Amino acid sequence: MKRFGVGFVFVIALSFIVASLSAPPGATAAAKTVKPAAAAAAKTVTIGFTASKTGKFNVEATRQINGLHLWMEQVNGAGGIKLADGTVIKVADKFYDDESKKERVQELYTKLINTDKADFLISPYSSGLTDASAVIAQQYNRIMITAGAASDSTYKKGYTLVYQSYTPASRYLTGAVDILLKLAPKAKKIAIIHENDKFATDVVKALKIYAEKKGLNVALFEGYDSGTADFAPFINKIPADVDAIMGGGHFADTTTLARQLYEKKINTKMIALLVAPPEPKFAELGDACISVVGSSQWEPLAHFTKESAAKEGITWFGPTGEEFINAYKAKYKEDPSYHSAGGYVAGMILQDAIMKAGSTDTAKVKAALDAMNIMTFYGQLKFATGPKDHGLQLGHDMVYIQWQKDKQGKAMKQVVWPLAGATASAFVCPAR
Amino acid sequence: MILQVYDLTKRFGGLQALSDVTFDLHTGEILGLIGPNGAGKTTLFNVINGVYTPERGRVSFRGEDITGLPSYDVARLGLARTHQVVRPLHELTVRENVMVGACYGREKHSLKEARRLADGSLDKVGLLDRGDQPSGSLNVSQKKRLELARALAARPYLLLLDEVLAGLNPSEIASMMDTVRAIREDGISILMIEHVMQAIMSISDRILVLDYGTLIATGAPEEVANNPQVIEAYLGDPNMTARLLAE
Amino acid sequence: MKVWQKPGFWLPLVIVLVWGGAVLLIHQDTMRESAFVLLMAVGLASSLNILLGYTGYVSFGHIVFFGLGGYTGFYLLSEQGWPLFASAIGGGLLSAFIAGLVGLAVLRLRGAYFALATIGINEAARAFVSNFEPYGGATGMFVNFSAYQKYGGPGPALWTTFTFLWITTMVVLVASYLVKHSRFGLGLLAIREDEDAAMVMGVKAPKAKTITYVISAFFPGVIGTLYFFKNGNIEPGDAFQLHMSIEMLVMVMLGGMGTVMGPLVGAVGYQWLRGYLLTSPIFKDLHLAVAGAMLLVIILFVPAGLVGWVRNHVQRLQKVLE
Amino acid sequence: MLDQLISSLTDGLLLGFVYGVAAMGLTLIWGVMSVINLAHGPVIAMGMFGTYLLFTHLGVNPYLAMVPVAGAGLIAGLVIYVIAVHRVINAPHLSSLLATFAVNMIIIGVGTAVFSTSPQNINYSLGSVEVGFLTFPASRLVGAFGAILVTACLYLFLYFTRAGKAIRAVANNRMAAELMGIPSSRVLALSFGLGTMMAAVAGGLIATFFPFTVLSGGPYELKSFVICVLGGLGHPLGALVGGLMLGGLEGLIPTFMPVSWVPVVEFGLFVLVLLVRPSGLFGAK
Repeated sequence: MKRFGVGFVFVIALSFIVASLSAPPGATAAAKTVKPAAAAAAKTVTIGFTASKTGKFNVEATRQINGLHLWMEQVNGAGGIKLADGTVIKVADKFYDDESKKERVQELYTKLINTDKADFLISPYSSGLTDASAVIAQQYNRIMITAGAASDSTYKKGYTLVYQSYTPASRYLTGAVDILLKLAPKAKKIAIIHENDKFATDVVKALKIYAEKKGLNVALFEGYDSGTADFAPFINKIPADVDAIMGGGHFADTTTLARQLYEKKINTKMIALLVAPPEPKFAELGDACISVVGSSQWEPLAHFTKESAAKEGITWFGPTGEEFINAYKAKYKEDPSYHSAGGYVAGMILQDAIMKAGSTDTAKVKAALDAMNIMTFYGQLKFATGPKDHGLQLGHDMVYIQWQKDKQGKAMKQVVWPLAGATASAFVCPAR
Repeated sequence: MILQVYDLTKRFGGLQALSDVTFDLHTGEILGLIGPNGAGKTTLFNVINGVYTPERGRVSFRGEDITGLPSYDVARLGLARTHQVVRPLHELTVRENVMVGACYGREKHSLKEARRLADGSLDKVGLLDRGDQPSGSLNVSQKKRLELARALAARPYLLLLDEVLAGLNPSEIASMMDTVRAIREDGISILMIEHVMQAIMSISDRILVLDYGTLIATGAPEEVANNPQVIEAYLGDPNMTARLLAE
Repeated sequence: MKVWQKPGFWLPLVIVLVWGGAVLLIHQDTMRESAFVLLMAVGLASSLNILLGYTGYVSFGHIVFFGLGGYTGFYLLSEQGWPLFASAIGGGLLSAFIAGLVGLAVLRLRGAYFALATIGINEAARAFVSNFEPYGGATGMFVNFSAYQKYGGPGPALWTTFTFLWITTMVVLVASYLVKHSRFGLGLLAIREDEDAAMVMGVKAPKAKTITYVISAFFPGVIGTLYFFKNGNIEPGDAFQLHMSIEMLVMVMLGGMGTVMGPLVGAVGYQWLRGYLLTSPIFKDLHLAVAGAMLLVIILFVPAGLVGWVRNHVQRLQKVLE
Repeated sequence: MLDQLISSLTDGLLLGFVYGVAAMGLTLIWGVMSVINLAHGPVIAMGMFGTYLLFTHLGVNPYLAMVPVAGAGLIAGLVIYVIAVHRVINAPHLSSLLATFAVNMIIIGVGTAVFSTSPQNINYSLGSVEVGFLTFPASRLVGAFGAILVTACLYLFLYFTRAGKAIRAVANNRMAAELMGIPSSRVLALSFGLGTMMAAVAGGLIATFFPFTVLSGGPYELKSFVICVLGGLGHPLGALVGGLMLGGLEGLIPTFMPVSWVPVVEFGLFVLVLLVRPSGLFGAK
């Protein structure tokens, strides 16, 4: 009896060990490896990331991955990254579906590093997921370029290997205050309604400080849960004489907020919202989208050229905006959004750093990233290197768009800020 | 005097379940409690052992006021009971059922001690060979015995028996009666509710009769059987009346 | 027979001992990560089982203790600079304390009412923490990366965390066994079968239930701290996920409620199944539906769970599988 | 301040009617068979998607779409009852809770595979209504009317039809009803179907004014619990009162504190009422 028990223990224990070896819970076979065309002397680096193929970030994440894949295709198509010592580096990727869930992200990044031996990492979409993956990258000493992750807080945790390609959240809506004061110099009061997540909170905290510094009174400052569908309680709290309403969060909730503001016939001079307005899909709101201002990491209409780079004395790198847009359209049959550009740029950042480092060694590439200061079709790229905010994007700036009606009465977005790159001038909300 | 009940009153909403019930139970006595259905007999048990709190009145057990005490405290003072509708702890074995009684009863035994005691009381009710069976698998008569064994294992001073004979066949009734007598021999006082008239009349030292929550008669079995008020109370129930008159 | 002479006591313990020990010896990161997830599931399910399996009280919001404990431990660790071990115990104690307070009130409710109340408590706690500034409000808290240096850098820190979790899981299993096979546990089983009858037999149900609630809340608090330390941050949305509560219930039911082995088998089985379904090309999109269908089949046809079923059908294993 | 209070309260109360309908389904099922239907949320979501599909693909007016959605809800309820609930109707609560939760997982799983978890929206606007300084979407007003209509129908059904009376009899005392020759299994199945139907209709109504995903039923299920407890578990009409109370609270609280405190108060109150008056604030028992 006893011997039987002991044997039993070991059989079961063994099977558990095997279980934890062979079937890590939640591992997805959705992984796909894009093998580069075989080249004799080529060395291949693996870039690992997760993508929200399902879940709430599905739309934005897909664009980001499209951008990244376009970059890979171009790099490998051009024969790889050629280093000074003659080595040719090809890139391959390895990715899993994170279902927009944080617990999966951490599991999968650990797997990417340990099992799939990823050399470099790209972040998932959204600040929340990136935050989760950045810990892992740093824990295992891997460089991670973040895309679609604007929240400042990720870069204030003492990480040394995480680099941001987006303009940080703290500079997301401050320009909207400038626009407001330009349009309506007498503006006094603004209301801020924001999603209660890392990204939007970081945005509005900085926004509030900036607005108050500019002499505005923040009459309402409230956060809503990520899944909120009913904004009436918030809208009802907006004082009647408010000059601007700012805030929002991600695409779905911000669109709903814009719609309900319209349905409630809120009168104000300006509505500036996060993330959603630059998306082409925002036009589906119809009249509710008109006059809404949004900030964008990049707009096809915005102009960064080799000439402008030369004028500022910064090195130009990569394709021009037109080349990128045309290549993207050819491959995916749709217009690129700023999320697409973000994915592409994340790849470019790696490419430039590897070239300058002349190696794929983590420490050397890190040094190259720390020293980076380049101009691309997406704008300037330069990272903070201090211990308090290492990796934070310093070079890149936002552009602001506004939905306006063209001559046929069709809604279309125009770049309105900075004035240098503007395609139309901003206007004050029509009374509605 | 082991149990004194004074002026006990219990209402459920508009229903007067017990009104001013007063009686004593002497040490070593078997006191029978009869009455038509719905007379409040089980309610009286529930008030005595703390399942319900009375609106008015007092219960004292071995000189201690136990009115309104929760049922587990009452049990620990040495007052055990069985249920009219048997309530075995289905998933536990017969022995474990009885061990609960021993562990949490008056003497608060350890598990090991309780196991020994449990076998003793199972032996007393004739269930020893079923100790390892799940209690849910017993038949009604065995379940009744199990209830009894569980109550006994608590080593109570006073035992409240709620219709332990109901649903048993004549030979089972006879052997259960023997068991009850044997319990009394061990010095345990008994208050028992019973509908099997012949049995209760023969085993009880005294009888209480409850009708609509009021105590209408107290006394020796013969006295009670001939009490006109009692006969009248049972008239609504011709069957009962017949049996009572046949006494 | 003393406790340490019983195979039923040793079986779960040795399994986890050998398993965790092997992971430590092999020292492979991926293996540690999956073992972490599995051990955490075992620990949580076993803690829940102490309440659910022994008293029959269905706590649908048991994750609240994981969340509150995790938050408190995390706060002690990152804001107050406590060491990991002390923080984890602190988190556990807070969970236990809250359970004591809440239990005194809520455990008066029976059956579905109790289940509903636990859901309400979880939602209220989540909403409260979202508004509680010391705990970082809606955006939560994070560990500054330098905190890992205390444990010799991130790598060793993660191994330390794993070791704590491993030990905690074994403690939960021991606690689960000891509770079940004690006089106290017998009282709990009596409450599970028939609370009123148990009270009539002298079982102090309110006190016993509250103590059990406290015990079963302590461990999730400890585990929560370890988990969120490993993650590096904590947010209300992650800490109070109702679906994790229900997954815990499913694991207990799958393995067999009221047994010591059940939650262990159930947790590993459930996580393995989930992993399998997620990787299977056919069920990838339907994993939730397939898991639901399996749960339904178990509830309808094998309510005793795997371990319960084996115990009932194979006499020889009754002494081994507790 | 007062303007804000009034407009906030109006919005809340209008929504409260719809909450009431969702809760009514839950409370009906509880009242008749003491089962807490954890598949309630996904059914609400299915109601949303049913209305959405009929509107987007067949161009059916969303309010008209409510009729086939209700029918489908009834059938779905019957099916769920027969497959998942009937066997565990007399088992401990854990069994029925988990059985209905399993159904929840199945519906959400299939729903996610088919519709993904991306948000959807019924693009059908009735414009806004302006009364004095109040402005609110007309769809909310129509939703409230719809809710009242549904409640009235349920009331008429329960009190004036044979089947309805049978349901009330079984709710009151199943054993006695069986002795009187009422086929209790059929009545139980019908009640479950009706409860599910209410959920589907509530989902349809909600979909006309809010965007939704496959997972959107969850919050309304939780709200339904709160409402049922406020109004008394098992009292269909109490659910409407409870719904109005909850809607009112949701309108009232934000006037005095940040909106994010609403759930704290809501669920705190829920637990409190459960403890103090488990039969609900207006419970008859």
